[in-house]
Amino acid sequence: MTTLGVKGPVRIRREHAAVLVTFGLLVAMFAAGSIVYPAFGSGQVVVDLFIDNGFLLVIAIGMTFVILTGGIDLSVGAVAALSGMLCAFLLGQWHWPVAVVLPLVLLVGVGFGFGMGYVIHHFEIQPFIATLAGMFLARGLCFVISVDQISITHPFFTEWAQTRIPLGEETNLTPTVLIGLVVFAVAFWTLHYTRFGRAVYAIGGNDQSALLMGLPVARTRIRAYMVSGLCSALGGILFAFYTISASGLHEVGTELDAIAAVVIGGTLLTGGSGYVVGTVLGVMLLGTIQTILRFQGTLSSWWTRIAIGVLLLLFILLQRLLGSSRTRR
Amino acid sequence: MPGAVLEMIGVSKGFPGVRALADVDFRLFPGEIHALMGENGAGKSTLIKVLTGVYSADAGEVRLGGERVSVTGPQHAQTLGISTVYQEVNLCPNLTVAENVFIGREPSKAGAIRWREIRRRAAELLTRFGVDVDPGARLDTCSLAIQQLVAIVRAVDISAKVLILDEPTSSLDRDEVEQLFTVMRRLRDDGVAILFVSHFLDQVYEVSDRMTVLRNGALVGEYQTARLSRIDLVGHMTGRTLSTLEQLHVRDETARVQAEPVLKADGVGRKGAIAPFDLEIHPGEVVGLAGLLGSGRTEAARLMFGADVADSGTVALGGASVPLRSPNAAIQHGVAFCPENRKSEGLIEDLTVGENIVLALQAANGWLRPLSQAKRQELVGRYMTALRITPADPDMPARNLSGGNQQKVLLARWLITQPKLLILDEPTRGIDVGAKAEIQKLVVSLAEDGVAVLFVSAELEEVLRISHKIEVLRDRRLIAEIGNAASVTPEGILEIIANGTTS
Amino acid sequence: MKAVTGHRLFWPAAVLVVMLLANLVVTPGFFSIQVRNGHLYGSLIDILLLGSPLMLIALGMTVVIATGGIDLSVGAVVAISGALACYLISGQEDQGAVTGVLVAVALALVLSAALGFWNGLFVARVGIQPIIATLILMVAGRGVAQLITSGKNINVNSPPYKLIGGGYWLTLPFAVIVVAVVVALTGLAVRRTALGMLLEAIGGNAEASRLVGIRSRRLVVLAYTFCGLCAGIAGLMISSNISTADGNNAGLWMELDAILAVVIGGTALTGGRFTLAGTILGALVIQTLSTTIYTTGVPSQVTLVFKAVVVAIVCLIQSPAFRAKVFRRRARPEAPPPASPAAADVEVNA
Amino acid sequence: GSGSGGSGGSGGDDGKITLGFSQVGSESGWREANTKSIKESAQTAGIDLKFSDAQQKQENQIATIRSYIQQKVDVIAFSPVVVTGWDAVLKEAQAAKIPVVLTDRAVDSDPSLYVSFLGSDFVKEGEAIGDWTLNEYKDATGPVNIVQLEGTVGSAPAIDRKKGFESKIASNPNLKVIASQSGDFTRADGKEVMTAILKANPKIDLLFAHNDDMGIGAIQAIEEAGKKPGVDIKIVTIDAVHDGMQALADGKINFIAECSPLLGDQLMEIVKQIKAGQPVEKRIITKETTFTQQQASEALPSRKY
Ligand SMILES: Nc1ncnc2c1ncn2[C@@H]1O[C@H](COP(=O)(O)OP(=O)(O)OP(=O)(O)O)[C@@H](O)[C@H]1O
Ligand SMILES: Nc1ncnc2c1ncn2[C@@H]1O[C@H](COP(=O)(O)OP(=O)(O)OP(=O)(O)O)[C@@H](O)[C@H]1O
Ligand SMILES: [Mg+2]
Ligand SMILES: [Mg+2]
Repeated sequence: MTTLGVKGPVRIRREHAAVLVTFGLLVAMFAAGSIVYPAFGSGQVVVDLFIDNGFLLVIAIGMTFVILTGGIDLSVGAVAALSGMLCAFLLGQWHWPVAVVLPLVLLVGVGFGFGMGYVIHHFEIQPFIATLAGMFLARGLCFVISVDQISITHPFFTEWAQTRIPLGEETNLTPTVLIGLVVFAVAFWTLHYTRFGRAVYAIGGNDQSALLMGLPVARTRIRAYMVSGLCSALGGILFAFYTISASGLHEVGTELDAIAAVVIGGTLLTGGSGYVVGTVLGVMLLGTIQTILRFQGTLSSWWTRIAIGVLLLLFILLQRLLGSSRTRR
Repeated sequence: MPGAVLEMIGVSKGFPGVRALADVDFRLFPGEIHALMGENGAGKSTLIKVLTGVYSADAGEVRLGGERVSVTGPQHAQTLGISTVYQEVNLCPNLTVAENVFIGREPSKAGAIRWREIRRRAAELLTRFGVDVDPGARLDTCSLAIQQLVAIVRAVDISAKVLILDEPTSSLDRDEVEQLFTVMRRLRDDGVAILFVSHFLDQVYEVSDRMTVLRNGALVGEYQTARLSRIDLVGHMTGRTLSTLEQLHVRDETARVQAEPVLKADGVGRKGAIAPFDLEIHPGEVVGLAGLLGSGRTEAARLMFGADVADSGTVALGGASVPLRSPNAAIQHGVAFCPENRKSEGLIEDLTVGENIVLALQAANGWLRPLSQAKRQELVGRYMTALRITPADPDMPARNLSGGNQQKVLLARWLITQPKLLILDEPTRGIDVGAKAEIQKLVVSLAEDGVAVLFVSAELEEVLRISHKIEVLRDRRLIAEIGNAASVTPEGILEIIANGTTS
Repeated sequence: MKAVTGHRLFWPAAVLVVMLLANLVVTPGFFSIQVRNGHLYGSLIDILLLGSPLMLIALGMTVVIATGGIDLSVGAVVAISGALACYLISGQEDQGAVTGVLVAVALALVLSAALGFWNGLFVARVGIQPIIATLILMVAGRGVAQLITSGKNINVNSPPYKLIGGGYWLTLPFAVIVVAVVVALTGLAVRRTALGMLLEAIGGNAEASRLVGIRSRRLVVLAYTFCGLCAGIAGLMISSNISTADGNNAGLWMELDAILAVVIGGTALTGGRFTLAGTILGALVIQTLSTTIYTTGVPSQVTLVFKAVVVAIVCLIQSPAFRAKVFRRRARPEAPPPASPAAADVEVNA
Repeated sequence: GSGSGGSGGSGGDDGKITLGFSQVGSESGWREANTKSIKESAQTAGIDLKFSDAQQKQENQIATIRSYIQQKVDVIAFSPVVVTGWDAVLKEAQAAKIPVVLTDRAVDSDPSLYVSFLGSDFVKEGEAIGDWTLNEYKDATGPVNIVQLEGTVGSAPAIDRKKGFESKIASNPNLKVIASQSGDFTRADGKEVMTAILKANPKIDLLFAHNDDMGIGAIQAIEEAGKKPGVDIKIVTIDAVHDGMQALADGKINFIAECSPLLGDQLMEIVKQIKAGQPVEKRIITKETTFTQQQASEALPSRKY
């Protein structure tokens, strides 16, 4: 059925219900954490969730676009690392001004996205491989630029890293969080209020049909990868703000975190269905699990992993149990 | 007569192993409804796809308003003023009905899509076409007929110079077809050139002004509809004089077998889909389901197969009560089901034609008992010839077949299993005249051999022609059961539907 | 000629051959195979031997991908299987006892298959997206492997166990024989029975498969179980080859390599049609690539760029769309301009 | 200190010191020995340990440290995943008046941001190997072909050990690194890389592996190629974990520079000193040494890991 509950002015779609269930579970998990660990319940812990995962949030939002078209982008972590590396290198070695470096780095991210999108669409290379090659390339370029880890000493970065926006007595934000929220808002708006966004959904639903309906499939698909590239580059810059350093080893495995966040947020890997709000919740969930384990603080490395797995499992099972009604066809 | 708005000259298109179009000329004038005719696989859809740039032609040219154009794709075609409904419903299943109507040309203000406007205009358009559907419903929750209507609404609303409709009526019932024709005529009078493909000769004769006939990818000729008799048309299409078109006289032979019913449904229903109903089908009996679009025929058929699980009632197959929790359970009891939406529920496009044909039998056998190569070839060969599936290459991927041939593949798939009860949901959808008659004959002869058939079709005449008993549905409720007799006419059935009474 | 280049295995095979030839140019003795210590010895043998685990994992992955799924947990299963086997063997009095090794191997394989089964249940029964269902085991599974090894390397000194991944039999590497047998059996199982077709049907169109009565849940569970089993055998090989179970690193990121091998081999990630031979070629291409990097001495900091370039070239060459575009561009001047023939003689009753 | 220990801390009893420790991950046996040592020492020292594994991710580690600040632990210690990028979070810790101790790996932040750094010096380890090599081949007349198995590309130990080693051997032009590949610090990769390198290079005199595990993998490769490790090809490694020492004692490795994971006791000592308000040294190098084959046989029976 299309609608749950009564057919009235307020209708809750099933997909919306899934997001709500996910949100509810997240809150429940947080509440449980606060009961078990007293210091857990503070506002700063919530804010920290955004601070510590800000870059992942931005990257995952970009990933959402790609997954909605039915593709996948494995290069995000590497492109983010490359952006950090470029920042560090251009600022530190070549002493270029920040106002040039940051746009340039974003452009490089977009360029990566464009390249992969172009190859995926026009040469019909499977997204998995095209972006895997992109991942190798971006990470490889990091090491070509510098094998060493580089500190970023540019005052813009160091100051940014320490800027705190007070938010009540004990809580404060970083600008990163605000950027993350802006990216979220823009992404939401793009997906739901622009033709490009709707075409992204249409392609994910059925790209052949989208083509026959006269939608600009090539442009849309390539742009989705460009958005992901842009978000990765931005995520890389945010990460550089966070760590004021760059290294080819940064953000290894981030692509899996991002994909996991998107999919846990209810987006279908086959494309065409999902919301960026879900992605935000997915990132929050991954962050919350980590936070709980940090507060637990007695687990060995392997029990940590097992615990992450079990918590993830519980969450997904509950999400599945509560969030799904029987599909009709 | 003004100059042709659209002209195709010497167009050829080949696919590996198939010559789909060979040096075809085609003209379309403004203010005419032009029917493109041909058997299944004649090249109609290919011609249309070349025209809209989905395929690039191997040779030949397209002229629009006298000027040579090279259409790069559907998007380009749209900007050139060609609006198309392709044969298989090509919409996005994950979007709402309203969005499917407007996507790509959403009304927007300052770059932002105006959703309210979209919903309002979509609702307006849909009501104008008499489509009773919530514009906010996801498209994949709508029946195929609704989807087809949505595609038409979309194409028509793009006010274009040329409107192409490739078998738009294959799932529609009379009323909807009439609605569509009214719109088509109005557009024609406004000077739009309309290209129309259909296998319903009645419809073609009712609405078209001229027609072009294709056979085996080659042009046969261009005719004025009024001056071409049906017999001649069929002759041009098939290249032979058709004897199979003669009326089947089934309805008199109401020799119903008084044996144990193959299927006995007792109060079977499913919330939101169809109200509980009773149904009996005996061996050798053809039971037709009649009703308007969205009346619940498909839903009823699916319940008999376990494709959906009923939430009330019991089904007895061959005398024993069987819980139909999955299609598998039904298949084990000799039930076969040919779904209406061949693209999403029937065909497996990746597999070859041969594999698609043996799939059901193989699934029933289990993977451990594969059919021997020889047996497979024999079966596939036999049914491909019997149903005249072209091209006759069992190793061709099923996606490459023309729409009608794909439908035949699905039929073959189930015939091979030699079912006791065959459920056919719109089995003649998109099938050409000759083949349709053959399929009807096939159904009749199957029934003579003792197979029970549940037959769903939007075409009342067809239902009447071959069924022994007709179940009439309205508003997802079975309202009447009538034995078929000479006195029963399509009009009579429509009346029953309208009045909700048994005559 | 067309028939050869048109074959779906032509391009992966061509790529492999070119890569091997490139090696021959850089390292003249690359193709030489000698008999040393009673067994074959040479770079080509190394590629086969070291590529064995990847071939197996990719084999299992192919079957899963055919159903439209994916299995991210293979790397973790590799670690678990090796860890369990070595843990059991290292606890035995006589590590060289064949029965003891057999028991350990059997238990490890049963556990691997069980883990695959678990994945399958989640995907087919609970209906969780494959990538997430297997991600859970990917994360937790490595923890389990570390739990078994207590985070350390477990060394074993057991000649029979060593045979699996590092030994030779009739001068041939035993692992290669195992792969050959598994591939042959799998090939028989999928192509001589109807299994392959049914799996392809499920991957091609799940709903249609349900409606023709394919018991897809069982088959999907079977596919994941098989994948787990293959990963388990690969895990035994990897740990046996170095006589050590490394719960932390064994099989790390191997899932990506396996998926890459499958895709290079010509199987689409969207499910449906699959080719086992292609997958084996794909795995060999990847292994050859690593060996090439090591033998030709590509500096470690540019290794990844090198890999990226090779993978990109391999995929582009394989892509019909790419070839079509490149060829058409070159062929265009030769093709005669489409002359519009005179109006065909058509009867027009206008 | 702020004296807030225990009040807001989770589970800290009065008077008991709470130490938050963020470990790099669990990538090797060495790391595990390191973790174990810290856990055991904390227990015997009566310190309440909060342990967290960062799975080799700096972002996790930063978040962990910030979480320790939230939990108001008394002292924070961590083994940094990477050298760079700690300023901000260390400043946060400083602002919260929580002293920080680094273990095992250094950071490049301003030294005022942490109280002490306890750990090995990777460059020195590389240099120790370099010294041995110079000495071993001081009489060599022809070229000495050296193969280097590097650690994970971009990781601090790999970079520093390579730097230390190569800076030393540069003084003898006969010493030539003919192949240098990453073996990712693992046994399997060490073996695979060495197998390939052996095929491509017929004459290898010395193998330098950045850790014991890769060295042991390479030994297997060398043996399978029909050569005698330690004799036909000399092998030097770093770490001195048990397996490495065994191989050294067996004559398959020629020399090992120790990199001790057992910093637990020293760390707890420092933590107690900090809490007692005593001054601690900024840089404490772990007690490390080098081993020859002879020394290895002697030391082996009493080795803890
Ligand atoms: N993509 C393709 N690849 C290979 N062959 C194709 C492809 N598309 C169509 N064909 C072949 O081209 C011929 C013409 O097909 P087309 O779809 O145009 O027929 P049609 O006239 O529309 O038939 P129908 O009435 O059944 O829809 C058929 O033989 C078909 O098998
Ligand atoms: N998933 C669904 N959710 C909500 N409504 C649905 C869903 N599927 C179908 N319907 C509606 O249920 C009604 C019955 O549909 P059904 O497909 O059974 O009609 P039908 O009698 O077979 O007619 P036809 O096939 O010609 O549309 C239709 O109004 C249809 O729009
Ligand atoms: Mg057609
Ligand atoms: Mg229907």
